[in-house]
Amino acid sequence: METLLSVKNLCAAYVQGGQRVRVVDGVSLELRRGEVLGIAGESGCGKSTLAQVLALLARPPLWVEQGEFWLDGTIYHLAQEHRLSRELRGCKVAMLPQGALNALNPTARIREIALEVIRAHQPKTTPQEAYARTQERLERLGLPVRVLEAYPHQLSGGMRQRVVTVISTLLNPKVLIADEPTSALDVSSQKAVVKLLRELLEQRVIEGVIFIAHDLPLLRNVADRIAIMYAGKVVELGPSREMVEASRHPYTKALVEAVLVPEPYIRQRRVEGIEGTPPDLRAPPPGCRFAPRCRYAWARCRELEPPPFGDKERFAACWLLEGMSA
Amino acid sequence: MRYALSKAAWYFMAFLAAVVLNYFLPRLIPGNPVDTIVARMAQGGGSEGEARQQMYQTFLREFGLDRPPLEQFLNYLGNLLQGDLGTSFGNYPAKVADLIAASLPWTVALQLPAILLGWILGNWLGVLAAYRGGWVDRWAFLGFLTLSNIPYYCLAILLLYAFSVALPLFPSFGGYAPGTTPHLSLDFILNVLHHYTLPFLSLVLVLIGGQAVGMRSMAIYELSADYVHYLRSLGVSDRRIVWSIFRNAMLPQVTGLALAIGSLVGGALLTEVVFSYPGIGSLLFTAIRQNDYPLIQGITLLVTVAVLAANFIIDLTYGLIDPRIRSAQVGER
Amino acid sequence: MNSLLAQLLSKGRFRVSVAVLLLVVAFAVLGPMLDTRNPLFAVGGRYDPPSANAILGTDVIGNDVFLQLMHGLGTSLKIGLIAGLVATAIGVFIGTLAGFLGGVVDELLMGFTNVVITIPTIVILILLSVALESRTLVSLALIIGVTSWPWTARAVRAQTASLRVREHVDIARLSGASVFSIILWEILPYMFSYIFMAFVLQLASAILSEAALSLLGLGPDNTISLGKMLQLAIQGEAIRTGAYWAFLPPTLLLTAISFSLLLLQSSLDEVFNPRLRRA
Amino acid sequence: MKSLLQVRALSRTFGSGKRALQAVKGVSFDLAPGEIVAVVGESGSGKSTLARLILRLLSPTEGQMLLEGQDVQRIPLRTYWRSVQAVFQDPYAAFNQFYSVQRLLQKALTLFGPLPTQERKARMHLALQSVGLEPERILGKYPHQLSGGQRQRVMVARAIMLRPRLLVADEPTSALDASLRATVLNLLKDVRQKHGMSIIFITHDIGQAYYLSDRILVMYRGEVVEEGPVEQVVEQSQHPYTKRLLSDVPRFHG
Repeated sequence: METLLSVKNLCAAYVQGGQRVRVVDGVSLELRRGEVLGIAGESGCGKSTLAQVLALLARPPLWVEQGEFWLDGTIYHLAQEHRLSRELRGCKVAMLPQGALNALNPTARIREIALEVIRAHQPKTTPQEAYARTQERLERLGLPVRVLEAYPHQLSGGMRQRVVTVISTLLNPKVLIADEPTSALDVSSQKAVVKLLRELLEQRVIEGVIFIAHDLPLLRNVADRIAIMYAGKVVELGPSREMVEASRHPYTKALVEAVLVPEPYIRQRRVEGIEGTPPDLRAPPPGCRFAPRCRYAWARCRELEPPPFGDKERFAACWLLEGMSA
Repeated sequence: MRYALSKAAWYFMAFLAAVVLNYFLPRLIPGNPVDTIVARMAQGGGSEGEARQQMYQTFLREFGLDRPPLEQFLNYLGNLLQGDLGTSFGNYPAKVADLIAASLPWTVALQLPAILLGWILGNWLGVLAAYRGGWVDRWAFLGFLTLSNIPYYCLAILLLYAFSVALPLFPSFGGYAPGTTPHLSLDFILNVLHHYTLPFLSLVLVLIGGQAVGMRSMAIYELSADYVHYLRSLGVSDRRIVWSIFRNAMLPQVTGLALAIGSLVGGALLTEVVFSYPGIGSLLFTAIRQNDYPLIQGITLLVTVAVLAANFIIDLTYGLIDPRIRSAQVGER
Repeated sequence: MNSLLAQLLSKGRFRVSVAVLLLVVAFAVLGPMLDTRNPLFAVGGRYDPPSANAILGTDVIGNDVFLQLMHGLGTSLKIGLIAGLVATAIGVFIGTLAGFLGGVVDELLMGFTNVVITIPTIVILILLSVALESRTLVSLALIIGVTSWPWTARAVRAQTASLRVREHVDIARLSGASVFSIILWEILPYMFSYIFMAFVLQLASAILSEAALSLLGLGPDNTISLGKMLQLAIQGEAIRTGAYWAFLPPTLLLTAISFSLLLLQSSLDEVFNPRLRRA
Repeated sequence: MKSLLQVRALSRTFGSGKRALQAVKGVSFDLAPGEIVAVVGESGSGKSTLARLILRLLSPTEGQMLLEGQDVQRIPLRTYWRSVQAVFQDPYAAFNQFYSVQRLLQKALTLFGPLPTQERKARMHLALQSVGLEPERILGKYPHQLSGGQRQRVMVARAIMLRPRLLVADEPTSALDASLRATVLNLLKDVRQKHGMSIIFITHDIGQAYYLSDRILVMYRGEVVEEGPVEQVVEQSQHPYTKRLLSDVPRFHG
């Protein structure tokens, strides 16, 4: 399948008061046309920062140190192009943020916000045209048109998040970066947002989604492939089903084991969480970053950083896998 | 509707409280107030003999001291409703209402333009500074801060000394040249404007500073709001974003404007005192010096009513402007 | 805590304002100790210019301006301090009670506060001052304090109401803490920085209120204050006769106090509310 | 078996007139000693209001609660809170950031009136040890010096130190990372085992309810729409709302 977006060796750091904390450390990922790529990990693993960078939103104190960014065959050097053309944002890549209530200007009606977004890229659009386009989009996606006249606070949480999804995709961006778009929602609203995203992909409004979440069961259902991040690095990547059923990295395994879902196996045994906390990125441990919390870690893990084993479709970075062919 | 009614009720109570204060406080002076007042006035160099006697009778009647206390108060309320604020001690037998009516236009003409101009310029400069950032913002902010933090009467004193004494460019007192009578001619208008400049400047500068400081910090606060990040993430330009911020931040500022207009009468009494400019402030200044209680009461009542009315209008309209207020929350959490 | 102090000290605005305030206070406290003459006693003629006899000259009735400045400053600061403390205390008391108890108590207290807020302070000040037989420093300070608490009460109430629903308050209740102890130990510590800033504002506004009242002729009797110096100068036509030494010092001193207090407040505000800082 | 807590037709209305909102409507259920009951519902279902009613942090507009057969209205609050304690959602917000762990625990001990220093110390140590924390290292710490998991453990320690017969856990895991949730739930399981206390577990996550509890109450718009043993509710749910809720949960395996 064709590659829509890819990043190579991406590093990003927060720089404040002379201190540099690298929170995204050498990440390489590919998003294919028509695909949903899931990114998961505990809080503080760098997944939200990665979302900021991928959505071209890095601004001080967050600096992109290096990394190639290929979008639809064009290369952008993120580290140099700091003011990376605002024309790309919203048009080529768009962000779908978490808290829909705060993402919408509280004193503006939905149609005014839509107009603002359309005009940002097509300044000559009249309010009538913008209204008609938004209306048409809502209808096509099976959402009520009356939301256009509403203020954000008048919509329910689930509806608000779907409206934000529509606004983010108004300009048919190639890639949608969804940063925990459903974490604050009830399961039924979650499902509706996920359905909407699928709908948008099928209708070719957008061509790919990077879906960031801490919720593995949700990702298992939304994403085609899942990447697991730990302490700023991608530690395992593979097709969703395999990641859950046959994970290779001890961290992924522990995450999968800690999941609590209403499925019978859960009540038959004791589910264990992951002890300890992610490392302080101001002074990351040498070797494998998961080693201090890992049941299987031995001397080598604490000294040498494991490279990814496998191929670029299915890999995990753990010394246990050394010698295993993909 | 229930909201409007309950608001109206609270404001009516506030008004009553003000009237009661206004009525009773001067009566707290120990002894027979009329005796005390007339005696105090005499010290201030009042009139003599028969005129004094006549005054005494007038005030005895107005205060209605021979009646029971409740009746005195009702009597006062009755007069108030007819717009009768009593008779001035200092300028006997002038009516208080007439004195105020003669001074009010000067005050309004001085303050209303100053408030409007200060508000518009201040908000505009505040947003501009916040948007520009960098050294423009730093220096502009320092300037606004300086202007807004000088007590307005201190600025008035400094301006008066600098531009009419040390550097005699402008007249140092009055609303127009002494000896002339107000009439409609170019000469007279120019003369009035000449007198107007310094008091006006002293007000407008402080107002610009205050508005700009408030607007700037509100704009900066909004600049870090989530909805701003969202708009930015979709490629909306900073220029357009500043517009939305301006709109959002304007809401509280509009109420500020209404309040400023409401408190206009009592807001800058001292400007008039410093520049010996005709108006309510100078009137009050003289009234206090002459212990002219009916006049003081009249002025304070006027100031109160203006502020109450402005607040009431703000409360009623604010709900209409800001959609967030329209839907009040139900429940504890 | 230390990092807050370090942040404050790194701010030019904070350093300047604290330095000015320290100088002002030192002048008011040490001055009268070193020079014990009575400021209300004439030492020369009408508007004598500055000389060795009186370094800042004399005022309209021949008093030493420098001496008056020292004592007047003290009076103004005392009034500001008393009024600021009174206003802050009342505001915090009413605000926390209304915000914490909610319901009818809240409605009544806030209704009362709104009534007081809408009646202009200057009116109450004028009426009360007029009614008083004699105005002492303390009574004037109390009047100013009693009329200027409502803004503090309103803001404190809003803060309390938002703190009240926090879980640590529930935990304290579940540990059997009384309403009083919860307000004292669970609510007030979170508002400490805020209350301090409110006090700084009250202090500044009280000093200016005293000056404004004095300018209108309602200042404290039998003592000198910055406001009374200004009033004397204006009534005595010092400005128009060019006797700058009689009115410039109190004007500049008032400006400096007000300026540095508000500067202090704004620098505190930026440190305590990080969102006001520019990224 | 005699009930520990009986809830009878409990209701709570906020506001009045047109704006009135009935957050909890006529909820009744019984809780046996040593039982874990989960109250499951989406936001706005009234589950947190119910928790606050049971904790008596809020008074009901209607209805009655009996603790071991006694009307709770007759029990003084301080006595009641010796029997009924809570763990809340956000372990950071549940701490007063100005006070150390030691002070937090000591405040809770005042429910027992004056105790000798030795006794207080012993109880604090025991409680912290039983949630897997080292007392010497934890007591002097301030909340910002603890990790999220440690904070929630301290809150559990605080509750069990009082030896209550009922623990109300209001979304104790929703502010924690998924990797920590099982750990906290296991802690609650062990506490029940060791001290035999009952637990009311409030959650929006039917998966967690399924893992931890014996019985489930499903709440929808203030009412209990389904109630029963866990397996029954999850595997053979009756009410359409419960069915929808379960079908909306993403499948993890298979």
